[in-house]
Amino acid sequence: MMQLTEKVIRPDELRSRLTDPGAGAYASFEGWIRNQNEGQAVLRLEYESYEPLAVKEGERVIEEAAVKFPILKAECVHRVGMLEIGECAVWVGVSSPHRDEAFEACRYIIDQVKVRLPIWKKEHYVDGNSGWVNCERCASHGEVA
Amino acid sequence: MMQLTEKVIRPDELRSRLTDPGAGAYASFEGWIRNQNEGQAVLRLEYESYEPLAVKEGERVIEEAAVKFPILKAECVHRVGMLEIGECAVWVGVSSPHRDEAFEACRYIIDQVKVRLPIWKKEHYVDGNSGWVNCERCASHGEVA
Amino acid sequence: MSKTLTVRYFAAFRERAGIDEETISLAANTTRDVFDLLKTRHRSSEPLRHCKVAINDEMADWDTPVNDGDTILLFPPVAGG
Amino acid sequence: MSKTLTVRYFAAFRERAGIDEETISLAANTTRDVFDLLKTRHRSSEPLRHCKVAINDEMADWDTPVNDGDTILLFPPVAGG
Repeated sequence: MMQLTEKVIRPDELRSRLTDPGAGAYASFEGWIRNQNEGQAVLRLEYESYEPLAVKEGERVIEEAAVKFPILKAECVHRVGMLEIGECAVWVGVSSPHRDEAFEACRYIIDQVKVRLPIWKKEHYVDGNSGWVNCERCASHGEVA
Repeated sequence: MMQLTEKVIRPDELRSRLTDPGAGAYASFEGWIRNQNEGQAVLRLEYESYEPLAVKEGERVIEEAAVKFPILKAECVHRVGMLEIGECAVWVGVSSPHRDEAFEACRYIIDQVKVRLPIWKKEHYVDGNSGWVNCERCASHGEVA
Repeated sequence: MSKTLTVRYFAAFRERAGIDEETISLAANTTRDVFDLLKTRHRSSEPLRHCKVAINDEMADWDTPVNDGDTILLFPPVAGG
Repeated sequence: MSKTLTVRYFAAFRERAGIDEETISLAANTTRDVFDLLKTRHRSSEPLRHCKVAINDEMADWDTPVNDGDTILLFPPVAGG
Protein backbone atom coordinates (compact mmCIF):
# COMPACT_ATOMS: atom_id res chain seq x y z
CA MET A 1 0.00 0.00 0.00
CA MET A 2 1.18 3.49 -0.85
CA GLN A 3 0.31 6.29 1.51
CA LEU A 4 0.98 10.01 1.80
CA THR A 5 0.89 11.69 5.18
CA GLU A 6 1.38 15.06 6.82
CA LYS A 7 2.14 13.37 10.14
CA VAL A 8 5.42 12.05 11.51
CA ILE A 9 6.24 8.64 10.02
CA ARG A 10 6.37 5.87 12.66
CA PRO A 11 8.49 3.01 11.27
CA ASP A 12 7.74 0.74 14.25
CA GLU A 13 4.00 0.91 13.60
CA LEU A 14 4.41 0.47 9.86
CA ARG A 15 6.75 -2.49 10.33
CA SER A 16 4.06 -4.37 12.23
CA ARG A 17 1.85 -4.35 9.11
CA LEU A 18 4.38 -6.53 7.32
CA THR A 19 4.53 -9.46 9.71
CA ASP A 20 3.71 -12.86 8.24
CA PRO A 21 4.38 -16.35 9.61
CA GLY A 22 6.13 -17.21 6.34
CA ALA A 23 8.43 -14.17 6.47
CA GLY A 24 12.09 -14.87 7.25
CA ALA A 25 13.36 -11.48 6.10
CA TYR A 26 12.38 -7.86 6.49
CA ALA A 27 14.21 -5.02 4.73
CA SER A 28 13.37 -1.38 5.19
CA PHE A 29 14.61 1.92 3.91
CA GLU A 30 14.09 5.44 5.19
CA GLY A 31 14.98 8.75 3.61
CA TRP A 32 16.01 11.26 6.29
CA ILE A 33 16.34 15.03 5.96
CA ARG A 34 20.03 15.85 6.09
CA ASN A 35 21.69 19.12 6.87
CA GLN A 36 23.26 19.68 3.47
CA ASN A 37 22.80 19.06 -0.22
CA GLU A 38 25.29 19.71 -2.99
CA GLY A 39 27.43 21.82 -0.69
CA GLN A 40 24.65 24.04 0.66
CA ALA A 41 23.65 24.06 4.33
CA VAL A 42 20.00 23.02 4.56
CA LEU A 43 17.66 24.27 7.30
CA ARG A 44 14.49 22.33 6.37
CA LEU A 45 12.67 20.76 3.44
CA GLU A 46 9.18 21.30 2.12
CA TYR A 47 7.46 18.45 0.28
CA GLU A 48 4.57 18.95 -2.10
CA SER A 49 2.73 16.18 -3.91
CA TYR A 50 -0.20 15.63 -6.16
CA GLU A 51 -1.73 13.01 -3.93
CA PRO A 52 -4.20 11.20 -6.24
CA LEU A 53 -1.50 10.38 -8.77
CA ALA A 54 1.31 9.90 -6.26
CA VAL A 55 -0.76 7.20 -4.54
CA LYS A 56 -1.81 5.60 -7.82
CA GLU A 57 1.75 5.53 -9.18
CA GLY A 58 3.13 4.33 -5.83
CA GLU A 59 0.65 1.44 -5.79
CA ARG A 60 1.79 0.57 -9.31
CA VAL A 61 5.44 0.53 -8.19
CA ILE A 62 4.64 -1.77 -5.26
CA GLU A 63 2.69 -4.11 -7.55
CA GLU A 64 5.60 -4.20 -9.97
CA ALA A 65 7.95 -5.13 -7.12
CA ALA A 66 5.61 -7.95 -6.06
CA VAL A 67 5.65 -9.33 -9.62
CA LYS A 68 9.43 -9.03 -10.07
CA PHE A 69 10.41 -10.46 -6.67
CA PRO A 70 8.84 -13.28 -4.58
CA ILE A 71 7.94 -11.11 -1.61
CA LEU A 72 5.09 -11.37 0.89
CA LYS A 73 4.21 -7.78 1.76
CA ALA A 74 5.44 -4.30 0.84
CA GLU A 75 4.41 -0.82 1.83
CA CYS A 76 5.56 2.73 1.29
CA VAL A 77 4.71 5.96 3.10
CA HIS A 78 5.83 9.40 1.94
CA ARG A 79 5.61 12.47 4.09
CA VAL A 80 4.47 15.86 2.78
CA GLY A 81 4.66 19.35 4.28
CA MET A 82 7.53 21.03 6.12
CA LEU A 83 10.22 18.71 7.51
CA GLU A 84 13.11 19.43 9.84
CA ILE A 85 16.63 17.95 9.78
CA GLY A 86 16.59 14.32 10.92
CA GLU A 87 12.93 13.71 10.12
CA CYS A 88 11.86 10.77 8.00
CA ALA A 89 10.61 11.80 4.54
CA VAL A 90 9.93 8.36 3.14
CA TRP A 91 9.70 4.82 4.47
CA VAL A 92 9.70 1.56 2.52
CA GLY A 93 9.26 -1.87 4.12
CA VAL A 94 9.27 -5.33 2.54
CA SER A 95 8.85 -8.79 4.07
CA SER A 96 9.66 -12.02 2.24
CA PRO A 97 10.71 -15.61 2.86
CA HIS A 98 14.39 -14.92 2.13
CA ARG A 99 16.62 -11.86 2.26
CA ASP A 100 17.64 -11.50 -1.40
CA GLU A 101 14.18 -10.51 -2.53
CA ALA A 102 13.53 -8.30 0.52
CA PHE A 103 16.61 -6.20 -0.27
CA GLU A 104 15.95 -6.13 -4.02
CA ALA A 105 12.28 -5.22 -3.77
CA CYS A 106 12.99 -2.54 -1.16
CA ARG A 107 15.62 -1.02 -3.42
CA TYR A 108 13.36 -1.21 -6.47
CA ILE A 109 10.52 0.56 -4.67
CA ILE A 110 12.55 3.47 -3.32
CA ASP A 111 14.35 3.96 -6.65
CA GLN A 112 11.09 4.09 -8.59
CA VAL A 113 9.27 6.19 -5.99
CA LYS A 114 11.98 8.83 -6.23
CA VAL A 115 11.75 9.23 -10.00
CA ARG A 116 8.11 8.45 -10.84
CA LEU A 117 5.79 9.88 -8.19
CA PRO A 118 4.60 13.47 -8.54
CA ILE A 119 6.38 14.68 -5.42
CA TRP A 120 8.58 17.76 -5.22
CA LYS A 121 10.83 19.18 -2.56
CA LYS A 122 11.95 22.69 -1.89
CA GLU A 123 15.09 23.17 0.14
CA HIS A 124 15.24 26.05 2.57
CA TYR A 125 18.87 26.99 3.11
CA VAL A 126 20.60 28.40 6.15
CA ASP A 127 21.46 31.52 4.12
CA GLY A 128 17.76 32.35 3.70
CA ASN A 129 17.44 31.23 0.08
CA SER A 130 15.33 28.35 -1.12
CA GLY A 131 15.08 26.24 -4.22
CA TRP A 132 13.24 23.33 -5.78
CA VAL A 133 15.41 20.25 -5.90
CA ASN A 134 16.09 18.95 -9.37
CA CYS A 135 15.26 15.33 -10.07
CA GLU A 136 17.98 12.83 -9.22
CA ARG A 137 18.47 11.62 -12.78
CA CYS A 138 18.23 15.10 -14.37
CA ALA A 139 21.40 16.17 -12.63
CA SER A 140 23.44 13.03 -13.20
CA HIS A 141 22.27 11.79 -16.59
CA GLY A 142 20.43 14.73 -18.13
CA GLU A 143 17.44 12.49 -18.74
CA VAL A 144 14.47 11.09 -16.87
CA ALA A 145 13.67 7.46 -17.68
CA MET B 1 28.50 -1.96 17.62
CA MET B 2 27.76 -5.67 17.75
CA GLN B 3 25.55 -6.93 20.53
CA LEU B 4 24.05 -10.27 21.63
CA THR B 5 20.90 -10.31 23.69
CA GLU B 6 18.47 -12.72 25.29
CA LYS B 7 15.77 -10.04 25.26
CA VAL B 8 13.29 -9.13 22.52
CA ILE B 9 14.95 -6.94 19.87
CA ARG B 10 13.39 -3.47 19.65
CA PRO B 11 14.15 -2.05 16.18
CA ASP B 12 12.64 1.35 17.01
CA GLU B 13 15.03 1.86 19.93
CA LEU B 14 18.02 0.61 17.96
CA ARG B 15 17.18 2.82 14.98
CA SER B 16 17.43 5.92 17.16
CA ARG B 17 21.10 5.14 17.81
CA LEU B 18 21.85 5.72 14.11
CA THR B 19 20.52 9.22 13.71
CA ASP B 20 22.99 11.81 12.41
CA PRO B 21 22.37 15.28 10.95
CA GLY B 22 24.41 14.24 7.90
CA ALA B 23 22.39 11.08 7.29
CA GLY B 24 20.06 11.10 4.29
CA ALA B 25 19.53 7.35 4.18
CA TYR B 26 18.80 4.56 6.64
CA ALA B 27 18.63 0.90 5.62
CA SER B 28 17.79 -1.89 7.99
CA PHE B 29 17.41 -5.63 7.83
CA GLU B 30 15.75 -8.06 10.20
CA GLY B 31 15.77 -11.84 10.23
CA TRP B 32 12.44 -13.19 11.44
CA ILE B 33 11.61 -16.71 12.58
CA ARG B 34 9.44 -18.27 9.93
CA ASN B 35 7.14 -21.23 10.18
CA GLN B 36 9.02 -23.51 7.81
CA ASN B 37 12.46 -24.37 6.52
CA GLU B 38 13.33 -26.67 3.67
CA GLY B 39 9.84 -28.13 3.64
CA GLN B 40 9.58 -28.82 7.39
CA ALA B 41 7.05 -27.08 9.62
CA VAL B 42 8.96 -25.19 12.30
CA LEU B 43 7.57 -24.58 15.79
CA ARG B 44 10.42 -22.50 17.26
CA LEU B 45 14.13 -21.88 16.98
CA GLU B 46 16.86 -22.05 19.59
CA TYR B 47 19.95 -19.89 19.14
CA GLU B 48 23.26 -20.59 20.81
CA SER B 49 26.37 -18.45 20.51
CA TYR B 50 29.86 -18.18 21.84
CA GLU B 51 29.43 -14.59 22.88
CA PRO B 52 33.02 -13.34 23.30
CA LEU B 53 33.96 -14.31 19.76
CA ALA B 54 30.57 -13.56 18.20
CA VAL B 55 30.87 -9.97 19.47
CA LYS B 56 34.52 -9.67 18.42
CA GLU B 57 33.84 -11.02 14.93
CA GLY B 58 30.68 -8.93 14.58
CA GLU B 59 32.62 -5.76 15.45
CA ARG B 60 35.14 -6.72 12.80
CA VAL B 61 32.39 -7.13 10.19
CA ILE B 62 30.96 -3.71 11.03
CA GLU B 63 34.40 -2.10 10.81
CA GLU B 64 34.95 -3.74 7.42
CA ALA B 65 31.62 -2.32 6.20
CA ALA B 66 32.64 1.15 7.39
CA VAL B 67 35.89 0.89 5.41
CA LYS B 68 34.27 -0.47 2.25
CA PHE B 69 31.32 1.93 2.15
CA PRO B 70 31.08 5.65 3.09
CA ILE B 71 28.55 5.19 5.87
CA LEU B 72 28.00 7.14 9.07
CA LYS B 73 26.83 4.55 11.62
CA ALA B 74 26.11 0.84 11.67
CA GLU B 75 24.96 -1.57 14.34
CA CYS B 76 23.95 -5.20 14.65
CA VAL B 77 22.10 -7.07 17.38
CA HIS B 78 21.63 -10.84 17.41
CA ARG B 79 19.20 -12.61 19.68
CA VAL B 80 20.04 -15.83 21.52
CA GLY B 81 17.85 -18.34 23.36
CA MET B 82 14.46 -19.75 22.38
CA LEU B 83 12.52 -17.80 19.76
CA GLU B 84 8.95 -18.18 18.56
CA ILE B 85 7.58 -17.78 15.01
CA GLY B 86 7.57 -14.10 13.99
CA GLU B 87 10.23 -13.01 16.46
CA CYS B 88 13.24 -11.02 15.34
CA ALA B 89 16.48 -13.04 15.46
CA VAL B 90 18.84 -10.44 14.06
CA TRP B 91 18.71 -6.72 13.30
CA VAL B 92 21.14 -4.68 11.21
CA GLY B 93 20.89 -0.89 10.77
CA VAL B 94 23.02 1.49 8.74
CA SER B 95 22.83 5.26 8.24
CA SER B 96 24.73 7.14 5.54
CA PRO B 97 24.58 10.30 3.43
CA HIS B 98 23.14 8.48 0.37
CA ARG B 99 21.14 5.29 -0.15
CA ASP B 100 23.58 3.23 -2.25
CA GLU B 101 25.99 2.75 0.60
CA ALA B 102 23.27 2.22 3.20
CA PHE B 103 21.85 -0.71 1.22
CA GLU B 104 25.26 -2.14 0.36
CA ALA B 105 26.68 -1.94 3.88
CA CYS B 106 23.51 -3.40 5.39
CA ARG B 107 23.68 -6.30 2.97
CA TYR B 108 27.37 -6.82 3.59
CA ILE B 109 26.90 -6.94 7.36
CA ILE B 110 24.04 -9.46 7.39
CA ASP B 111 25.76 -11.68 4.82
CA GLN B 112 28.97 -11.80 6.86
CA VAL B 113 27.24 -12.14 10.21
CA LYS B 114 25.42 -15.22 8.95
CA VAL B 115 28.55 -17.05 7.86
CA ARG B 116 31.27 -15.82 10.22
CA LEU B 117 29.91 -15.42 13.73
CA PRO B 118 29.93 -18.43 16.08
CA ILE B 119 26.14 -18.65 16.29
CA TRP B 120 24.10 -21.82 15.82
CA LYS B 121 20.42 -22.50 15.57
CA LYS B 122 18.43 -25.59 16.34
CA GLU B 123 15.06 -25.94 14.72
CA HIS B 124 12.25 -27.52 16.71
CA TYR B 125 9.75 -29.01 14.31
CA VAL B 126 6.02 -29.40 14.63
CA ASP B 127 6.48 -33.19 14.41
CA GLY B 128 8.50 -33.18 17.65
CA ASN B 129 11.93 -33.60 16.09
CA SER B 130 14.69 -31.05 16.18
CA GLY B 131 17.88 -30.43 14.30
CA TRP B 132 20.83 -28.06 14.02
CA VAL B 133 20.60 -25.92 10.92
CA ASN B 134 23.44 -26.38 8.50
CA CYS B 135 25.34 -23.30 7.41
CA GLU B 136 23.88 -21.41 4.48
CA ARG B 137 26.88 -21.92 2.22
CA CYS B 138 27.47 -25.56 3.23
CA ALA B 139 24.18 -26.54 1.67
CA SER B 140 24.40 -24.48 -1.49
CA HIS B 141 28.11 -24.45 -2.32
CA GLY B 142 29.57 -27.26 -0.24
CA GLU B 143 32.13 -24.85 1.15
CA VAL B 144 32.41 -22.08 3.73
CA ALA B 145 34.47 -19.09 2.63
CA MET C 1 -8.36 23.51 -34.07
CA SER C 2 -8.50 25.22 -30.74
CA LYS C 3 -9.41 23.28 -27.59
CA THR C 4 -10.53 24.46 -24.21
CA LEU C 5 -8.26 22.90 -21.61
CA THR C 6 -7.87 23.24 -17.88
CA VAL C 7 -4.18 23.28 -17.03
CA ARG C 8 -2.91 22.68 -13.50
CA TYR C 9 0.58 23.71 -12.42
CA PHE C 10 2.64 22.16 -9.62
CA ALA C 11 5.66 23.13 -7.54
CA ALA C 12 8.17 25.15 -9.62
CA PHE C 13 5.65 25.44 -12.47
CA ARG C 14 3.01 26.89 -10.16
CA GLU C 15 5.46 29.44 -8.81
CA ARG C 16 6.63 30.34 -12.32
CA ALA C 17 3.05 30.69 -13.67
CA GLY C 18 1.89 32.49 -10.52
CA ILE C 19 -1.34 30.46 -10.60
CA ASP C 20 -2.55 26.99 -9.54
CA GLU C 21 -4.59 26.45 -12.69
CA GLU C 22 -6.11 28.20 -15.67
CA THR C 23 -8.66 27.32 -18.30
CA ILE C 24 -7.43 28.35 -21.72
CA SER C 25 -8.03 27.85 -25.37
CA LEU C 26 -5.02 26.30 -27.13
CA ALA C 27 -4.35 25.07 -30.66
CA ALA C 28 -2.88 21.79 -29.36
CA ASN C 29 -3.14 18.21 -30.61
CA THR C 30 -0.91 16.53 -28.03
CA THR C 31 0.43 17.10 -24.53
CA ARG C 32 3.70 18.14 -26.18
CA ASP C 33 1.90 20.99 -27.95
CA VAL C 34 0.41 22.10 -24.63
CA PHE C 35 3.82 22.02 -22.97
CA ASP C 36 5.47 24.02 -25.77
CA LEU C 37 2.76 26.67 -25.96
CA LEU C 38 2.68 27.18 -22.19
CA LYS C 39 6.45 27.16 -21.92
CA THR C 40 6.51 30.28 -24.08
CA ARG C 41 3.54 31.82 -22.29
CA HIS C 42 5.13 31.35 -18.85
CA ARG C 43 8.76 31.83 -19.95
CA SER C 44 9.82 28.47 -18.50
CA SER C 45 13.14 26.94 -19.53
CA GLU C 46 12.67 23.46 -18.09
CA PRO C 47 13.38 20.82 -20.77
CA LEU C 48 10.35 18.66 -21.57
CA ARG C 49 12.31 15.43 -21.08
CA HIS C 50 12.69 16.19 -17.35
CA CYS C 51 8.97 16.80 -16.90
CA LYS C 52 5.87 14.61 -16.68
CA VAL C 53 2.29 15.07 -17.69
CA ALA C 54 -1.09 13.62 -16.73
CA ILE C 55 -4.51 13.95 -18.30
CA ASN C 56 -7.60 13.72 -16.12
CA ASP C 57 -5.61 12.06 -13.30
CA GLU C 58 -3.93 9.43 -15.49
CA MET C 59 -0.23 9.57 -16.25
CA ALA C 60 0.29 10.28 -19.95
CA ASP C 61 3.23 10.74 -22.25
CA TRP C 62 4.19 13.58 -24.55
CA ASP C 63 2.49 12.09 -27.62
CA THR C 64 -0.88 11.59 -25.95
CA PRO C 65 -3.67 13.48 -27.80
CA VAL C 66 -5.59 16.10 -25.83
CA ASN C 67 -9.33 16.57 -26.16
CA ASP C 68 -11.62 19.50 -25.57
CA GLY C 69 -12.47 19.70 -21.86
CA ASP C 70 -9.41 17.73 -20.65
CA THR C 71 -7.59 18.67 -17.47
CA ILE C 72 -3.85 18.65 -18.12
CA LEU C 73 -1.49 18.32 -15.13
CA LEU C 74 2.00 19.67 -15.75
CA PHE C 75 4.65 18.23 -13.46
CA PRO C 76 8.11 19.78 -13.21
CA PRO C 77 11.03 17.40 -12.46
CA VAL C 78 9.95 15.19 -9.56
CA ALA C 79 12.16 14.59 -6.53
CA GLY C 80 10.59 12.33 -3.95
CA GLY C 81 12.41 10.72 -1.07
CA MET D 1 55.12 -34.66 21.05
CA SER D 2 51.99 -34.72 23.13
CA LYS D 3 50.34 -31.49 24.29
CA THR D 4 47.84 -30.86 27.03
CA LEU D 5 44.91 -28.97 25.50
CA THR D 6 41.56 -27.83 26.77
CA VAL D 7 38.96 -28.40 24.06
CA ARG D 8 35.56 -26.73 24.12
CA TYR D 9 32.63 -28.04 22.08
CA PHE D 10 29.68 -26.04 20.82
CA ALA D 11 26.18 -26.77 19.53
CA ALA D 12 26.12 -30.01 17.50
CA PHE D 13 29.70 -30.82 18.59
CA ARG D 14 28.77 -30.49 22.25
CA GLU D 15 25.77 -32.77 21.80
CA ARG D 16 27.88 -35.29 19.87
CA ALA D 17 30.70 -35.28 22.44
CA GLY D 18 28.26 -35.26 25.35
CA ILE D 19 30.45 -32.74 27.17
CA ASP D 20 31.05 -28.97 27.13
CA GLU D 21 34.81 -29.30 27.38
CA GLU D 22 37.61 -31.68 28.18
CA THR D 23 41.30 -31.40 28.94
CA ILE D 24 43.22 -34.00 27.01
CA SER D 25 46.69 -34.91 25.89
CA LEU D 26 46.99 -35.00 22.09
CA ALA D 27 49.86 -35.56 19.66
CA ALA D 28 48.84 -32.50 17.62
CA ASN D 29 50.88 -29.81 15.88
CA THR D 30 48.05 -27.79 14.33
CA THR D 31 44.35 -27.19 14.82
CA ARG D 32 43.81 -29.57 11.90
CA ASP D 33 45.45 -32.37 13.87
CA VAL D 34 43.22 -31.61 16.85
CA PHE D 35 40.13 -31.69 14.65
CA ASP D 36 41.11 -34.99 13.00
CA LEU D 37 41.98 -36.73 16.26
CA LEU D 38 38.77 -35.61 17.99
CA LYS D 39 36.65 -36.40 14.97
CA THR D 40 37.64 -40.03 15.37
CA ARG D 41 37.29 -39.93 19.14
CA HIS D 42 33.76 -38.50 18.98
CA ARG D 43 32.72 -40.24 15.73
CA SER D 44 31.81 -36.96 14.05
CA SER D 45 31.36 -36.84 10.28
CA GLU D 46 31.25 -33.10 9.79
CA PRO D 47 33.75 -32.06 7.10
CA LEU D 48 36.46 -29.75 8.41
CA ARG D 49 35.89 -27.19 5.66
CA HIS D 50 32.42 -26.42 7.10
CA CYS D 51 33.78 -25.87 10.60
CA LYS D 52 35.70 -23.11 12.34
CA VAL D 53 38.25 -23.03 15.11
CA ALA D 54 39.53 -20.54 17.65
CA ILE D 55 42.49 -20.64 20.02
CA ASN D 56 42.29 -18.80 23.32
CA ASP D 57 39.37 -16.67 22.09
CA GLU D 58 40.98 -15.67 18.79
CA MET D 59 39.70 -17.01 15.47
CA ALA D 60 42.32 -19.28 13.94
CA ASP D 61 42.61 -21.35 10.79
CA TRP D 62 43.32 -25.02 10.25
CA ASP D 63 47.09 -24.55 9.87
CA THR D 64 47.54 -22.62 13.11
CA PRO D 65 50.00 -24.35 15.47
CA VAL D 66 48.72 -25.38 18.88
CA ASN D 67 50.75 -25.04 22.05
CA ASP D 68 50.73 -26.80 25.37
CA GLY D 69 48.06 -25.25 27.57
CA ASP D 70 45.98 -23.77 24.71
CA THR D 71 42.21 -23.71 24.83
CA ILE D 72 40.83 -24.87 21.48
CA LEU D 73 37.26 -23.94 20.55
CA LEU D 74 35.68 -26.22 17.98
CA PHE D 75 32.78 -24.65 16.07
CA PRO D 76 30.45 -26.76 13.94
CA PRO D 77 28.92 -25.07 10.86
CA VAL D 78 27.63 -21.66 11.95
CA ALA D 79 24.15 -20.42 11.04
CA GLY D 80 23.40 -17.00 12.41
CA GLY D 81 20.48 -14.85 11.36
